[in-house]
Amino acid sequence: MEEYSSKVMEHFRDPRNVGTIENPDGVGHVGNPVCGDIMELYIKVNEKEIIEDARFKTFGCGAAIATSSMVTEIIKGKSVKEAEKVSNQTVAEALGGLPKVKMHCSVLAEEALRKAIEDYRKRKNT
Amino acid sequence: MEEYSSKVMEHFRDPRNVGTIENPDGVGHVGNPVCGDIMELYIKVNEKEIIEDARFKTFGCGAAIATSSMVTEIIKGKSVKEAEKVSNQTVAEALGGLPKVKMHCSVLAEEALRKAIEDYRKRKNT
Amino acid sequence: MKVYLDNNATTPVAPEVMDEMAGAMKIFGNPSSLHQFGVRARHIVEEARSRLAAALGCSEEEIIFTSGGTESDNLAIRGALKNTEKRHIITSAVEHHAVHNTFNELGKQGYELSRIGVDSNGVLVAGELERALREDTALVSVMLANNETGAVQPVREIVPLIRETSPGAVIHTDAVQAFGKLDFNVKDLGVDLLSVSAHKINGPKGAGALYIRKGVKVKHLVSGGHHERNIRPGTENVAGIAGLGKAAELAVPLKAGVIEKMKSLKQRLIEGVREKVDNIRVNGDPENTLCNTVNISFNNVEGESVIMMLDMEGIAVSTGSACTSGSLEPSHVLKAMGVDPVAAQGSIRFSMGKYTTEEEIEYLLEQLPPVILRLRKMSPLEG
Amino acid sequence: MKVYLDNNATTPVAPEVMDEMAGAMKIFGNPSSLHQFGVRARHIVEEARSRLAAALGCSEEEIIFTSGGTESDNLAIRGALKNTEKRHIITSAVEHHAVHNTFNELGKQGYELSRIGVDSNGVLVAGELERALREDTALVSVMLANNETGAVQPVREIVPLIRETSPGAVIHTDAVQAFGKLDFNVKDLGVDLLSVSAHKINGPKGAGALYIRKGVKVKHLVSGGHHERNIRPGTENVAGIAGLGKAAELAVPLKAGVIEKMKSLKQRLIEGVREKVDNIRVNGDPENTLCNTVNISFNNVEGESVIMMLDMEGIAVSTGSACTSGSLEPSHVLKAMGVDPVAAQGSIRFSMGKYTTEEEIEYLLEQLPPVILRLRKMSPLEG
Ligand SMILES: Cc1ncc(COP(=O)(O)O)c(C=O)c1O
Ligand SMILES: Cc1ncc(COP(=O)(O)O)c(C=O)c1O
Repeated sequence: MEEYSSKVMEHFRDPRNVGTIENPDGVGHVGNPVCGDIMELYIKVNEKEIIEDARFKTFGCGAAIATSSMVTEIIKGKSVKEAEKVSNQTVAEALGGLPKVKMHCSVLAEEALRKAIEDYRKRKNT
Repeated sequence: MEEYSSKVMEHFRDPRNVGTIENPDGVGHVGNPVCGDIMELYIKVNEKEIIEDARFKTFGCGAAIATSSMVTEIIKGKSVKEAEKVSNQTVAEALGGLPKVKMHCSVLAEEALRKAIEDYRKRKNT
Repeated sequence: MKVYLDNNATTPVAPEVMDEMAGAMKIFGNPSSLHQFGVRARHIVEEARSRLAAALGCSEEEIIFTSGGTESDNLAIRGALKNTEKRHIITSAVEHHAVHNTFNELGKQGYELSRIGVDSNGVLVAGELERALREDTALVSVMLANNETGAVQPVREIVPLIRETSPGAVIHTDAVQAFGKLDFNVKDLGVDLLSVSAHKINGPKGAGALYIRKGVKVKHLVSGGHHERNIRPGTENVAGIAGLGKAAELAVPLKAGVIEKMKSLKQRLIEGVREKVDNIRVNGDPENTLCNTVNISFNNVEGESVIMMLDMEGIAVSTGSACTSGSLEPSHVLKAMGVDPVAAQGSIRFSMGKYTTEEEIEYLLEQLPPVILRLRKMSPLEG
Repeated sequence: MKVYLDNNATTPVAPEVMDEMAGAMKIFGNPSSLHQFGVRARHIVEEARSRLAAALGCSEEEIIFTSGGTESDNLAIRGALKNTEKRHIITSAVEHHAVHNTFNELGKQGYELSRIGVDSNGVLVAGELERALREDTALVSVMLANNETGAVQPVREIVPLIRETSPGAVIHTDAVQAFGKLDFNVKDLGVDLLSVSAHKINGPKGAGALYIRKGVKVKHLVSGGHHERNIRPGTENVAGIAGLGKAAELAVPLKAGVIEKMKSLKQRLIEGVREKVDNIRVNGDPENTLCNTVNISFNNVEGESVIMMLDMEGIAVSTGSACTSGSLEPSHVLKAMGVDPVAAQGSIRFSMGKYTTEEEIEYLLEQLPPVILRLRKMSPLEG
């Protein structure tokens, strides 16, 4: 296996924004524990559509934890619109790259983000 | 390959009875240079049918040279009748054994001896 | 503090083995050469052969050196099948990939496979094997001890069953993990072929051997010179072989009470984890697993993250087998045992070695609970 | 005095290589393990890979480590053929047994063989190859330099011929003897697959590699874990690989003028023997043989006895290849060159190494003539 970058290790060692948000504005839930990865992404969005807070809970490998941590860091303070543009590539690059066999973790993070935003929109429109 | 015994090495290092006999009473010529072995065995037999002298010339490996040397040693002083009983086994044993792949050399020595005795008998009867 | 608890992946090379190899490296001749340089190298190889034969309880002519356990397993299975027309082959569901994947490929080539299940402790179900045996069974391969759980298989017990129903079948056992940690000898076991690997017994990586019972035929997989009775051509790995021989000599089971020591460390490890971490499952019956191996599922956490966090504290452990590290598939071994697939994701193998100390186990028992706690706090699976 | 002139059989391990290996042996982790012990071992393997890649002129991903030249040759040929339906394969008449016997077996399995002859100097007859090439040729394997005579084969020249007539053919060359003694790089040669072995370049026995050009497919011969991109499963021989990497770095041709030095020793050796011993034949064209190899037929004497007598004086030489020592068949290489079969029986290979000195050659030139004289006196073939 290729090695993890120091950025990945940093986020794994000291993940940012671990936990849940009470009364979140959106939640994204992706993955399957049988495959070894589950991510839950919680977002709090203010009236200006800015993501004020983002938290995660993750069951998964080092890369899954690091990408979860990184994606919350990236989207915090961004507008929902901007956050929507964040791709798995963005996350992987911000982490200084990921081993090939671990790229699916960044895809999972992207999916969790999309689902959380979708959930936010749904809640808003009801 | 298995190793040669010290007896084989002794006879290879210092082969006994190398050469030919002028006016021999019997000569045995066996082997084929393409296969890597030729032996010529010369015997001198006195009127009491005792092998007074034996000499050899050999083209071949270490074992071929050592068995040639040993067979001449064994038969010198023996009666032709006794010499006839010398088998390849006798020669190999006298040498402290031979590696399996080299047993054919002792067979060659036996054959050379048989042929020399045959030749001696033929000459005597003509 | 550095604590190496991944001895089933590989072991530290014993200093005695290093010395042996350093000496062998200086005797540089080719063992096939006729001159004294060659003869001296040949002596090294043959001395190693007789050491290994003594450790296994067989004769020198029954040992063929290879490049490791994987090659030994392949040579045994593929090489034996080259000498028969029969096409039915049997193995267990918990073999190492060297055997497991070889059977998969043979299946694709048209061989008929029977894969025998294991119980919840990872032990072969002998009754199932009995039903699978046929008169035309060509080969049975069941490992002696499992690399992931340490489960000891009833090889000695199944040999007579096989001989009775399938008298023509060749019996192979992968003893790579058992060698040095279990007291056995090949004659008692009664198998035809048995694989070992040097790097699991404090020897070098890249050296192994196959025991081939006298009279059993195995054909080479690669062609070349006449080395190793033409069963395994290629200039011999003289230093590696010397290392294997020395390691085998040092490893002869029970020597220096290493097995007893490991057993008590194992007990302490299991007790300590049970005491300090809840919601776990010890995989395999501790009474019937290797003296050095403990496999535990930590519910709701994922194995790789446990490995990494322990690694940051200087502790080396692993999930399943080293050769699948970084792979996404869960262990076929735990699956065959019926371990819940999510729990399997959080399974950790602790494997001790002859240099493991009590202190190291205590250090692990200090460091492990907070790691599990931390990961569980992050886990969406925790209530 | 000890004089080792059998470097084509194997070479002394360079002290730098021993140091490298001793260091590698202490980093004992399994390169597949995720923890720091594993990561450090992985670094050793990858550093060796980049050293070897640099020496061969290819990229790291193009190197697969094996257990030696024999395995590399088999993996190349058998592994490449697993990816094609075509059944026509070509080789030369003077290959090492690792290739020669592999082709023999493939022939028995139904492959159609073309075996290309050589001229009286042991050099492939390119015209004959041209006529043998077909559109459906699956593979061509021609060695870069011969182990018995040192004859350098026109590999660079035949590659374009093959590409033209047989564009789908995979081209393999056995560079086990050429590596370190001939200045080449894989890109210039243009081949698809190239075998090397550590113990011919002052590295350890039991370690080798196969260069696989990017895009060329080779399938594993043994099954197991995912090591070496699943082309060569089995825990890596870390110390051996480290030794191969270091040896490759040291061997990069022309470095330290070793080749030039050997060339002049070779000239002296040939001249000296010609001067002091009559009725000989130098096999191969000295201008087109490896810098270190001299093969001479001494008429009317048999090779093994020459080896043994020189051995008693401390001089190590050989007849053909080491792996057939003790075999009764005469060399297929000399036979293919048309050397008289009786003369072939008296052929001796002198192969120098980087540690060979002028003094040693002079010692040989003193000891050799009386040995030949003595044996000729014993020989019934002498007048
Ligand atoms: C049970 C078992 N069999 C075979 C092997 C393969 O041995 P090697 O790593 O020497 O190829 C291993 C270890 O990797 C193993 O644990
Ligand atoms: C030309 C050639 N190919 C292949 C080999 C086999 O290599 P190894 O001895 O590493 O198996 C050798 C040497 O024995 C050789 O000289």
